[in-house]
Amino acid sequence: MAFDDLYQEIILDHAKHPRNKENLDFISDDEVHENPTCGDSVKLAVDFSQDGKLERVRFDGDGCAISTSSASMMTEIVEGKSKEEVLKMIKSFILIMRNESESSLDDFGDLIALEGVIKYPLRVKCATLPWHALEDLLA
Amino acid sequence: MAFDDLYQEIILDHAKHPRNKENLDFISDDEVHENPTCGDSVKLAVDFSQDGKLERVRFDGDGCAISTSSASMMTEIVEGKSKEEVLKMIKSFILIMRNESESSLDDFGDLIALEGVIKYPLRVKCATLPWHALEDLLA
Amino acid sequence: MVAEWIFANGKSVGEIREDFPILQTKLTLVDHDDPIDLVYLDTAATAQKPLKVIQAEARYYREQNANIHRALHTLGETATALYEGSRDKVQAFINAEHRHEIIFTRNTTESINLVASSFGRSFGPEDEILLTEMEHHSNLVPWQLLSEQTGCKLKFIPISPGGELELEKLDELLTNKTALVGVVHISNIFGTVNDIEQIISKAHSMDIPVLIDGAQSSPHMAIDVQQLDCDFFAFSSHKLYGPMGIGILYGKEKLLEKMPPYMGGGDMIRSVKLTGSTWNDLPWKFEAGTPNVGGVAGFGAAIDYIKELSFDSICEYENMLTEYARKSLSGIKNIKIYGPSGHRAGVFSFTHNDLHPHDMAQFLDRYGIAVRAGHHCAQPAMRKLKVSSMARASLAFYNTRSEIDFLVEKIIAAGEYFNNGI
Amino acid sequence: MVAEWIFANGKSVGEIREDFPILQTKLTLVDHDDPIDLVYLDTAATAQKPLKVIQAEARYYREQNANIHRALHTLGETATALYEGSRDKVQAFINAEHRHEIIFTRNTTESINLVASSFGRSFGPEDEILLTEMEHHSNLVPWQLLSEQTGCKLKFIPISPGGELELEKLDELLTNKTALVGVVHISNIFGTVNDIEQIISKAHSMDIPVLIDGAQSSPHMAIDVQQLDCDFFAFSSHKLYGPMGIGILYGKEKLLEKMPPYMGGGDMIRSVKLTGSTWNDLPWKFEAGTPNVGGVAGFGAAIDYIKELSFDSICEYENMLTEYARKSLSGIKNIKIYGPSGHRAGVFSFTHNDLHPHDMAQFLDRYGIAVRAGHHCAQPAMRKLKVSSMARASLAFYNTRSEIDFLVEKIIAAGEYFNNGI
Ligand SMILES: Cc1ncc(COP(=O)(O)O)c(C=O)c1O
Ligand SMILES: Cc1ncc(COP(=O)(O)O)c(C=O)c1O
Repeated sequence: MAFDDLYQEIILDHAKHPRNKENLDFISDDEVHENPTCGDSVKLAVDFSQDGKLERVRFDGDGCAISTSSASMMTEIVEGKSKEEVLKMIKSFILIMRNESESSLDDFGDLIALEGVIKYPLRVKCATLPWHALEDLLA
Repeated sequence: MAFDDLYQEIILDHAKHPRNKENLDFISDDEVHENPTCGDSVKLAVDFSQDGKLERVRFDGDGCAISTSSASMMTEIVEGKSKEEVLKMIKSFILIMRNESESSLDDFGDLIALEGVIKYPLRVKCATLPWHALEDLLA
Repeated sequence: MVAEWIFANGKSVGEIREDFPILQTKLTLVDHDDPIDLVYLDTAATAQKPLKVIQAEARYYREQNANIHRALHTLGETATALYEGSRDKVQAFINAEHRHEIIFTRNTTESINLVASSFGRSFGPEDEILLTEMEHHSNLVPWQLLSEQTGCKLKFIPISPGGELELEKLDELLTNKTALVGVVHISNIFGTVNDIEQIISKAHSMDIPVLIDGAQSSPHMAIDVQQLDCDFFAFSSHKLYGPMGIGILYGKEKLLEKMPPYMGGGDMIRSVKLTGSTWNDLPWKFEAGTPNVGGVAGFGAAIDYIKELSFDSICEYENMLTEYARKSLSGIKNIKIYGPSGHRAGVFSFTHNDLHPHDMAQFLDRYGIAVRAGHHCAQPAMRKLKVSSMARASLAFYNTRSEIDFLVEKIIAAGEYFNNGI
Repeated sequence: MVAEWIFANGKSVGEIREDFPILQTKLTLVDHDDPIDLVYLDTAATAQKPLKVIQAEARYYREQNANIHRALHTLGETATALYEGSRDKVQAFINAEHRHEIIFTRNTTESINLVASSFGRSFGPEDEILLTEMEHHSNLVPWQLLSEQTGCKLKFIPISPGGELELEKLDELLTNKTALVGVVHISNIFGTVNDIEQIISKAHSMDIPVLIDGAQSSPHMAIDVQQLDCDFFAFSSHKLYGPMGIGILYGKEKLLEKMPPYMGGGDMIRSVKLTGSTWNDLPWKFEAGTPNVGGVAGFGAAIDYIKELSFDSICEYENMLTEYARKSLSGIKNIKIYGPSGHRAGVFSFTHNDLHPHDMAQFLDRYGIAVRAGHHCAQPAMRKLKVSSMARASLAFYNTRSEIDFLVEKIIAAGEYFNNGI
């Protein structure tokens, strides 16, 4: 059933126990990313290692199971990658979610669980919100 | 047939040979009355007698058979009447034409020929245009 | 009781539902083979349309379509009569004094923008506009835009945690600088029915005009603008069982007369020269360009439909249903309902301790239940209550008790699903 | 020849006419017992609608109606997909580079007002707007209102007695003060097809943006905004065989991005606080409040219909018919036809020496012939030609040669009636 496709076990797990989610009150509201259709928001903080890789990404915000789990899994998968690699990944992820790409989420680890979201165009925005935020931050 | 009701002999006569129609170029454009739906316009000049009656009403302008004949017949019927009488007449004529009155055009002489216009709401404006102009001028 | 409910036109709720084609249609969900019944609980967003409305609009295009006002042909006369006839219906519907006090716009939003842009054009930095913290974005953002352009100040009547206006602050907030008061009649998140009578009478005692956002009230109660004595009243056809693309602005003649035009174009002019133009009479001064004649004809049919049901019976039934829903929903564990606990409209915003409103709405959708989730275009009120998103179920006279029972059952199931899913 | 004409979709004109319910309906005249056939020659005012358009809108309300963008339920997803799908169709229809360059408004008039009010907001007394003397009021009055508010100046490309632009004056009229050029593509009184390519290229060589009023061109020729390279292009669904209440504004991304919002309200915001708001992305920044989703769905069906007929065959047929009408009408005694005698669109304004256009239109109506009479919302052009009113017959692909023959016959009869009637 489509519904269980949407809310796979792993999504619910990340939604209930988000990784790298911390209070980021020190970040100004101007840097919050919001989804204008629903009011969900996300903030990010990125620590870089000396060689310019993303050492740790933390997030904060208020979102549904789809956006929270997407943020949580994102922070895990980008860890240790270079800025360029991550920017490429983001572009690719967003296109796949919008159903505008030939590729699949096969190379995205656990994030493959979000493939069920593609069928729900209004939820795609939930899934991509943290990725847009990271893109803006890195760009 | 309704159409012949609309364009009775007498209307066509007044339209072709309007009474009291003269060049009134001396009147400023600001005093022209226009029908916003079609661009028809009418200007009036009124001469009063010493006892305050309407001695002569002249009109100028550009209009269809209905508005021209209405203006022409109006100038005839108001001649020699007092301002108050004419203002009452105008009110009554406009209400009858808009089908908002119990009365008929029986007391309006030849103007009774305009009764066929009542069935054509958009043409009512043509018939009442000169009357509105006279009302504004007298008010 | 409810099963036996009979509306003023002699119809039961079941028969009323048959008037609405979409309530007879099955819903096909994504990847779901069997179409299911629709349980429509999102009337506050947009109402469903009775067949007569759909047919009136279709009939217009099939038999009567023409541009209006300027045509001298039979079709044009017919279309003009339909359009202006609907204006008469609206006038009667809200008991306006004059037909030319009714202006057709696109929606409530445009009606309010019209007032902000035209009536508000003369405002300056010394002027204040008094709004409330529970306004829909439609009655907030236009004033923010005006404030940017003219320097006028916005002030707000605060709301309580229970979603009610703190009207005891009113005397202090109304000053001799207040140029306009704008208030939502019924809140689209809390269901609060605001005491606009009190606001209007206090404002008027200081000669301050009042605009009422009637988007949520006009579908559920009889409006008498003369009795309310409001200066502007804005509402939408699509929330009132009519077509989309039609809004209404009522304004008092003496204010509308003085206001400069809003948009320029055909139909709103008296005479146009290259060097300047003069304006048409009310209401056409504010209706530039070809209007949505088909939609306005459909809205006329919606008004006829509502009048046949009668607000007396609509209100009685909806109040009963609202009370039933309030009781049923407040009995659910882990659910918080917002808004007043006493008299209120059938608009229930709620949150669940264990799952986000989006996920709640998505879960309910699986069973054909349409509720809304998000900020409901009222972010400032949400911020004040420190909630970023709520789910919302809203009722109309075509809803039933058993739909509410079904909703309650599935809200409970949603909580279980998200807790056990792990 | 015409009888044998076959459109790209394999249909004859007779079969095409069957697609339009109103052309099958009989007209009941005032006080006329027998309903008669409609001869609709007023397409330039508003076009008739094919059944598929009427059905698409009705189907929307029967099966798919919901508010868009903010709903997470199935109906909301469907309605959003329909609405945004129509945007994609419009994008393809006029070959815009990006879908977010397509903004849904109410009509051409609103599209132009949007540009005047938002793009024009930064204009000042040193800025000039260059229009033409043949603009529809829709592309004149909004600029007059702007000029009153900002002090900017209006200048005009003059027209010749033949209803053509005196483009030799262009070089002189375009100055480094010109902030925008606004031109009608096809004149709604003269049928002139203006050389907008030349105007755009000259304006662009001076970095001046150009707005095209495409209300009359978009229904009769393929538009490619990238090839034209215009900066704004405004048109109306109702003139393009679609529902009323839908207008389109195309604008280049880089201009739209910089423009401030037009109306404030729901859907056009990103985030709203009491102290100020931020705006949504294009195109939604310019679409405040609940849009006319049903109308937009219907317009999508209209585009599908036109694409099936193909502009190649529409243009070929309409050109043939236009040439036939031009010849037939110019043969009538006492008739003066306005506009170019060469290449032109199927819009024929005319006057008769012996009777006023109103009376002409009324006479023709008696035979079911719908033509328009009046100033056609182009008073400045009429003044220039020293005519206060004209009758106008305008053609579409659903008209036939025999309708034109009938028109000619009745124009002649009108002259006789009014001369002999005395
Ligand atoms: C050339 C032209 N521009 C603008 C308009 C205005 O279109 P609408 O009334 O749909 O806004 C029209 C039609 O009336 C027109 O013919
Ligand atoms: C209270 C309130 N005001 C205004 C609006 C805006 O209505 P519309 O979108 O029809 O302009 C709405 C509905 O969304 C509403 O609920």
